[in-house]
Amino acid sequence: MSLALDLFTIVAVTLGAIFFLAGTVGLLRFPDTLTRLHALTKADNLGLGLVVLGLLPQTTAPFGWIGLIAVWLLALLSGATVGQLLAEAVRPPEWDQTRTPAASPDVPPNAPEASSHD
Amino acid sequence: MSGTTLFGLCAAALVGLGLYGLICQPGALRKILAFNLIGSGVFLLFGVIAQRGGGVLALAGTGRDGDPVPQALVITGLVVAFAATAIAVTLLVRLAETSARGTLEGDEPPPPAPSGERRP
Amino acid sequence: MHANQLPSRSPGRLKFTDDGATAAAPSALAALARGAGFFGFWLLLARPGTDAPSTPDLAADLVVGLLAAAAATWVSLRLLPPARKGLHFGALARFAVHFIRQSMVAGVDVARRAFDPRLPLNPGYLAYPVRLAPGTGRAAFGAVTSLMPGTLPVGTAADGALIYHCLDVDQPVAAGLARDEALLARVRGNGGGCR
Amino acid sequence: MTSALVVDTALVLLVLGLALWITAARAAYGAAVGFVAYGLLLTIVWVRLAAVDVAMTEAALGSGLTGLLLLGAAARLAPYEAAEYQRRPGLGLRVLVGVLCAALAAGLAAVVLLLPDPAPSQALAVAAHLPATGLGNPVTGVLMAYRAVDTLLESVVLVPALIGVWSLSTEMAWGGRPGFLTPWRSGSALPLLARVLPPFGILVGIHLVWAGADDPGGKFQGAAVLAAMWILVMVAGLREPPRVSDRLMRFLLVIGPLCFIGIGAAGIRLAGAFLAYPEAYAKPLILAIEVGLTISVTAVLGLLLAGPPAPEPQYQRQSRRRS
Repeated sequence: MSLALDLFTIVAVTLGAIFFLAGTVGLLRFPDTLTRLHALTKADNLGLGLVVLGLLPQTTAPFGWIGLIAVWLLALLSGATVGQLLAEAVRPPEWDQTRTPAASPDVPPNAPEASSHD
Repeated sequence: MSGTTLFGLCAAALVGLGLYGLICQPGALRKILAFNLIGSGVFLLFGVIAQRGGGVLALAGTGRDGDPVPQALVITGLVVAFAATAIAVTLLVRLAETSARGTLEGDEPPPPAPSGERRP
Repeated sequence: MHANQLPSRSPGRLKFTDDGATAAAPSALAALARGAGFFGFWLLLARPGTDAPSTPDLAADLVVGLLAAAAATWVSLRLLPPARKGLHFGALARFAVHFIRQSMVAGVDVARRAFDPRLPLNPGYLAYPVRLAPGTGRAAFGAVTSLMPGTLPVGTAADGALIYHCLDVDQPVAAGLARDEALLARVRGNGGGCR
Repeated sequence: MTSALVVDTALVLLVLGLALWITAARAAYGAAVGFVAYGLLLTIVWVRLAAVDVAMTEAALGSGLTGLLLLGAAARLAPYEAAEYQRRPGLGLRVLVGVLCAALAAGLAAVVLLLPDPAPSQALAVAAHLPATGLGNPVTGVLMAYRAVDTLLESVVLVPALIGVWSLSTEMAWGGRPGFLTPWRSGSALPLLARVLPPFGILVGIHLVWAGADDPGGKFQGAAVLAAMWILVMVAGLREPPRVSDRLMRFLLVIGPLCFIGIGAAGIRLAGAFLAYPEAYAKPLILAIEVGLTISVTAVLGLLLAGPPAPEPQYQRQSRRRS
């Protein structure tokens, strides 16, 4: 049982590290700041989530579990905030002046009612 | 060579590097940054000495490592360094607002005042 | 220019700037729930009893924890007044499942594009006329969607629509956003997504 | 070469690389960003040096608050920066200064290498007297008992520092609100963080102060975390900084030093010396001072970052322009 849990930890943490690597590769390869922010926020979210998931069997329930999950949630919140702040800082300024541009969404505004089921 | 000695050499290099920046960088904000580099190098030297001094404790068998006296001095030093940096930065911002320049040299007429807009 | 205005500079007492939750008086129930949660977080940090064997130490730990939780609750109630309608926990659970699943999709999607030697990106912008009222709900929507596959909010247009930067504009981005919005609106106790 | 030494070498190379970047970067803004990363790396160095208390202070104050201060200043001073770069000293002078600074660094390195081997230390003396204070963390013991005069003067000197910052305001701005922390121009992302995070920050800060008696942590670390939460709320535009003429805030600014001086003076009568604690009450008295100092240091750190009072009309004009 403990061997299986250790194996689970190794697999999950390795997978998480791979996603961190993917985020870094995206940071280096993607063409501009906004696409790089995509790479960092998404890949790091999943990477940290997998590392936390992998570490869960190694800590004592319930304090250790809640603590690890709290770390993940706080990192998510700050990552999402900082990502948006950076995006707002580098966005093209013409968005502030124009009204909704022609590239309107392909669903009507009342779509939330239409597609409310998961 | 032990890791502690390595950090000591790093601290020496930081002091040298910071001093170079303090002398050669023309911008006053860069001088403040360089001064903080010197400070961190000196703090690190204290840390190295604290780590070496902790050897006595390990010999006496108390288990803790690190001499708390230099460590406590570094903590007070960090707080005072922050306060000094805050004063220096405020002085500099006021200088820039009133004389429209960011250096301490005053021997030429100030350039036309740019708009005081912050960078987003 | 932005939907959210900066705080009013009234000289007297400071006021909240959250346009959504101004009138909601902090109900005692919400305060108790939050206080219990913060006290739990304190227990998580302090782990009283693990290295303080004597009873007076443990009691002092708990008293300080209660005081800290009270301070945190007070600040929390002032910064984030409880919504008039409570959260729907069933909807919250469904939203959590959706969020975790989409987080995985988002991470795999980005990793696939980053590792692909051809670098398949088709970035572009999209304006999404968000129906959640400005304030905490819309901010939460922005935060959540910044972690969803292929979307990153970059600001608010003049007419209040959220502007998204998309990794691949050929994906059904707006449909995904609409689904996120509907789920989030249910968590906040609104069936249709409007306040 | 052990694996620990490999890690330490990599760490030192990273630190030196960032220090080079801070010195050589063309724009001050980039250098300030580098300084934040540099502070975080130094935090790891402090952990490697078995100084967890210092590591926490470095992360919160040295990297976080100082970084915020420098980033804000770099953004404000950016318009003046282009002309500065032309005023660098000539190549010959730079080489000369470089050689002299390298000589200084080499001298310090020699000092490090030639340090006496059974290092002189007062660690044993601290360990012997720590039980008398009732504390478990020797660093807190040194700060509050062994070298309490240092700590007292340090907490007192923060107040003149703040007065120094305030005194840089203009005559007509006096009594107004500090003007450095103008709210971020957008309204969406930052306020959410500033509404959700502070309660957790308060719990962490109070925990650091409370646990600092026996474990790594203490009033300066805790106060830095609390001040960071306050600053976050101010930067997000949820609260304005208080007016510098606010009497309650002024009282909070000095309550810590007053507490310290009062209890220290009582020590003359009760324990025979200034800043000496009667043995039976050492721990509760130290805790009372810590609480007072935490409040004062939090207020001072937050207000140092908030800057001198700005004239009110200008503040309003700016906020209207940015909204």
